[in-house]
Amino acid sequence: MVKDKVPVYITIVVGVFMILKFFVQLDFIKVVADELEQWCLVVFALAIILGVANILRLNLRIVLRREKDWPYKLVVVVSMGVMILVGIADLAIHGDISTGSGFQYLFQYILTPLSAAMFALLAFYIASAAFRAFRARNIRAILLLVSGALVMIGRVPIGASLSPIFPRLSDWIMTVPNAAGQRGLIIGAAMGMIATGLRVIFGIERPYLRGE
Amino acid sequence: MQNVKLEREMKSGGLDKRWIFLAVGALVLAFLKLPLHLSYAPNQKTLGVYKAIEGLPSGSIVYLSADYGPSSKAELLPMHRALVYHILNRDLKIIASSVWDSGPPLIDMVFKEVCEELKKQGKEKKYGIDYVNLGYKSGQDVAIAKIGTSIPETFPRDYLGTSVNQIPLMNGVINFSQIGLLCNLSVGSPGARQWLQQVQTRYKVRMVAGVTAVMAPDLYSFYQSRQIEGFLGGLVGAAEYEYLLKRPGFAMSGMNVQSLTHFLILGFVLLGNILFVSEILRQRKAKEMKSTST
Amino acid sequence: MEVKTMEFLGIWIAAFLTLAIFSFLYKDNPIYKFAEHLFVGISAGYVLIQELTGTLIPNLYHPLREALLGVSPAKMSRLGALVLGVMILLRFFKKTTWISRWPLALIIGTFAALRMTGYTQSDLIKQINGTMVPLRGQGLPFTSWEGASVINNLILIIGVITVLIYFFFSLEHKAPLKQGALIGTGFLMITFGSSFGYTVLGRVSLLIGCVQDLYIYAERRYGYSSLFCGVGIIIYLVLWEIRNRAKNRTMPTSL
Amino acid sequence: MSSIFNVSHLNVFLALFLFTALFISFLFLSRKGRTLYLRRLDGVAAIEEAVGRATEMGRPVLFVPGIDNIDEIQTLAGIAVLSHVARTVARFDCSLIVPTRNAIVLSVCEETVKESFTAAGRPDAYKSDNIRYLSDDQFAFTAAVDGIMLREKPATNIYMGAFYAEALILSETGFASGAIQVAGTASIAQLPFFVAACDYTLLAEEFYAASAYLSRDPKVLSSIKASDYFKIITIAVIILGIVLANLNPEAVPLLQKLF
Repeated sequence: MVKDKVPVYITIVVGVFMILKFFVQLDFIKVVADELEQWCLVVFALAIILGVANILRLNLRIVLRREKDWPYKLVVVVSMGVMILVGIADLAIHGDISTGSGFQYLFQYILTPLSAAMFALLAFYIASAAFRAFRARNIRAILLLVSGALVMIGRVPIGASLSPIFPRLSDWIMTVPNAAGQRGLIIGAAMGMIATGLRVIFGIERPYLRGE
Repeated sequence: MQNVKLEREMKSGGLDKRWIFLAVGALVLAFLKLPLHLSYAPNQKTLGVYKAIEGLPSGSIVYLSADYGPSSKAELLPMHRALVYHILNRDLKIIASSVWDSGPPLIDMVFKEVCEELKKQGKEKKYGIDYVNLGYKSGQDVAIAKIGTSIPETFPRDYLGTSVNQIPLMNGVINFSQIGLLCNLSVGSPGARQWLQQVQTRYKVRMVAGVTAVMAPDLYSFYQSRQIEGFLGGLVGAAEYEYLLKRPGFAMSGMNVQSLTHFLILGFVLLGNILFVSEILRQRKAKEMKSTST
Repeated sequence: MEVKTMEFLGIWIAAFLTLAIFSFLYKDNPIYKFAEHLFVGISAGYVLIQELTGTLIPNLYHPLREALLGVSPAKMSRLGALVLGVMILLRFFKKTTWISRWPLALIIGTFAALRMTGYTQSDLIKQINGTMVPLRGQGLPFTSWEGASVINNLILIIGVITVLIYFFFSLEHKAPLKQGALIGTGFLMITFGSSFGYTVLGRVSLLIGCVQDLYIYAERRYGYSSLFCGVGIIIYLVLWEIRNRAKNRTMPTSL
Repeated sequence: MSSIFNVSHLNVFLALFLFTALFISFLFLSRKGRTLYLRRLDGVAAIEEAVGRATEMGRPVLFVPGIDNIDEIQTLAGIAVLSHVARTVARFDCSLIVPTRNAIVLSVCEETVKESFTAAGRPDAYKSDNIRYLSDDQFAFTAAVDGIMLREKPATNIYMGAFYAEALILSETGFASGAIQVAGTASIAQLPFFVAACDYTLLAEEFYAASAYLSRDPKVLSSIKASDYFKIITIAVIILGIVLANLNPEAVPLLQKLF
């Protein structure tokens, strides 16, 4: 009962209440809903911290048991610890983690280049996929590749330098057929979202009961 | 041992991928500084952003939500800089925040750079009066909806920990009725779509956006339905905006090699398909030969 | 002067880490693995501090403090957030995981409601409304590259409707549904094509951004950092390969 | 009245009300024993065919349930397809490799595959080694899946779930290795890569419908039917709006007000 019924009731009550807030203008509803939203922000933040704690636990276990690749896991644990300590020290000394702090320094010179480079790898992968996988194997794929190529040429300044027709054509593709297709997908996805929302609020879909 | 075997297979499956990697890397490295003068034709979407900011009465407040992180800084940082420059240079004010944890340091960085640039031009901008960084808020869609109902309740304190009651710029700002324009920079979810859903449509706020190229095709439909007045799509959008501001930056300087790399990739697609078709033809021929011989 | 030294050091670290990630393009290697794990650790620590300063201190700690000090007693209601917050932290232990379902139910209920109303208003009604475009009228050109025109509006309407027909599952696709769905597929493919073109654009830009940074790092004032780091990493990879080959040779072939 | 009810949101209320009504009526119909019909999807048939090919070649089937967590609806939809695939695999006596990126997804996949094998009468054929946790890191996971494709040479690769930037890397390696590939995802930005490199792709809503069709859960089916009929209403409203707008151009601002 407490384990699986109560959460379902909470979802239903909160869900209906938040929908009511959208339609009904009553001070009482607004005040309560506002406070509930604040609670959500806090719970959300703590849930993310929970995720961090799990990463720590997972890696620490591997280090302690000296499992495969443990020195790397040690890197995770140590760097996480350093980042947290620096952040807390900044808060204690400066009262913030803004410009000029050690936290900002680590963000700027370690986190930034690492994540930027990690995503830059995609440029290489897309090039190799272009050569090895983008095949005009049927009419669908031909249509896809041709419109993709037109957008690729027309959307960069060299297209405009070659001929004014390229930017116009690519822009037409984007604003007319692309917008139409996107809109079909957007409307469809909205219906999917409403359906999922209904299943959640009716207590049919209960994702929070998983992950025992 | 397995590795050696694996490599052999990688090679036997046609060209070793790494030659392609090398070609791309070499092209970008070699031609980044290529002095090529290309012509720009900013499209209506880019112009829409420019006009929206130009049209605001002096002293209006722009709400800038920088919902991105360093992973996409290559695309969004140039437009972030250009937009902040444009807004502050026009004597408008900025309230900035982020629903991505990696946003606030980038907001700080851009404010610092742009303010130095403006100072050199004789325009001094002050924190708390002309601009403010409210920092990060967790909660994704909920945070955005909450910002819609009340900005000071969502952000009782700014990124520096100062209570918003003590910040002159935040004086009298309660919700989006006091905001002239919502400007969103985003890479995904939560981002422009969520701002449209929770704030723009609900409170009928004027909105523009700067998004990564991957997100851009999505927004055309919202542009057509006039929910969004304009948007910058990817590095090209940023370059067009720099061109409009006559303030060349990283985006414009990257455009030459961007164009060249597109042609390289198109070349790869073409070559791959030529090989593909010839392989099909060869197989068909082989089959015909077989069937005639039997 | 000290700041300068710190900046110099920072640039060297950034140059090394950028190239360390790129070394993955050759193959998975210890330098890449180090950088990758550093990334995981630093970003986890980073997130924790941002949650703390961004949400927990201003939206939980300060309101509760004000309530306790009697400045604004109404904020005592924030205790509820604290209780739910503790409940969600109990997810960390296997035995108490079920307790975390309560706060999760709150989040899921709120999200479902916000998304339902938000999607309906912005992605459904506004989009349907945007499709009700005129096909005649003063000032509406017959054709145009950009903006509304008779042809463009007609294409928009046909596109939206046929894509919706394509995603209609309750009836077998027979004429005229079949033709409608076929046109819908065409629109979808052009849409995916544009998305494809834009994705290429975006990914290439990401690389250009990194290379621009590397060029800056390679400047004289930063001691040509990216050049030295690049050469260093290449030398390391060569030595690493040689050692690996030697190891492989000494291994019995039956492996 | 108007002060209590937010009149400017009346249209949202009507839309949600209508959708809910449709949903409840289909739930009701299915409770009464009416079977809810969905048309055949070619992509689903393609899955069966692809598994058959792997059997003929005596090589395994690779199934990637996306890379997102269990709370993502696409992951759940992917796992629903997995249970069907696992049953087919068990029947054909073929082997099935499922790489996962997340510990919870791993345990759910294990349960799902085990159940399907048992349901097909082949509990002995279930190998827990083949349901694998590879890495939490996106690119490390991708590299490991690439390794599986090159080393264990699956004849069929099935991608069903939420995918991000790794989609193109996976489908490229799979294509180069010569496997038959079937994909299904609602991650729109990744669909172009799947369409270009896979033999069959379930696009966006098709993917959800396929999983609902396979899971045959009447509650999920009802919601699909509800959105299907809502689509008809949408199309009708659009056409009506266009007709009105063209008969009387002055009606356009009025329509815009209404919506």
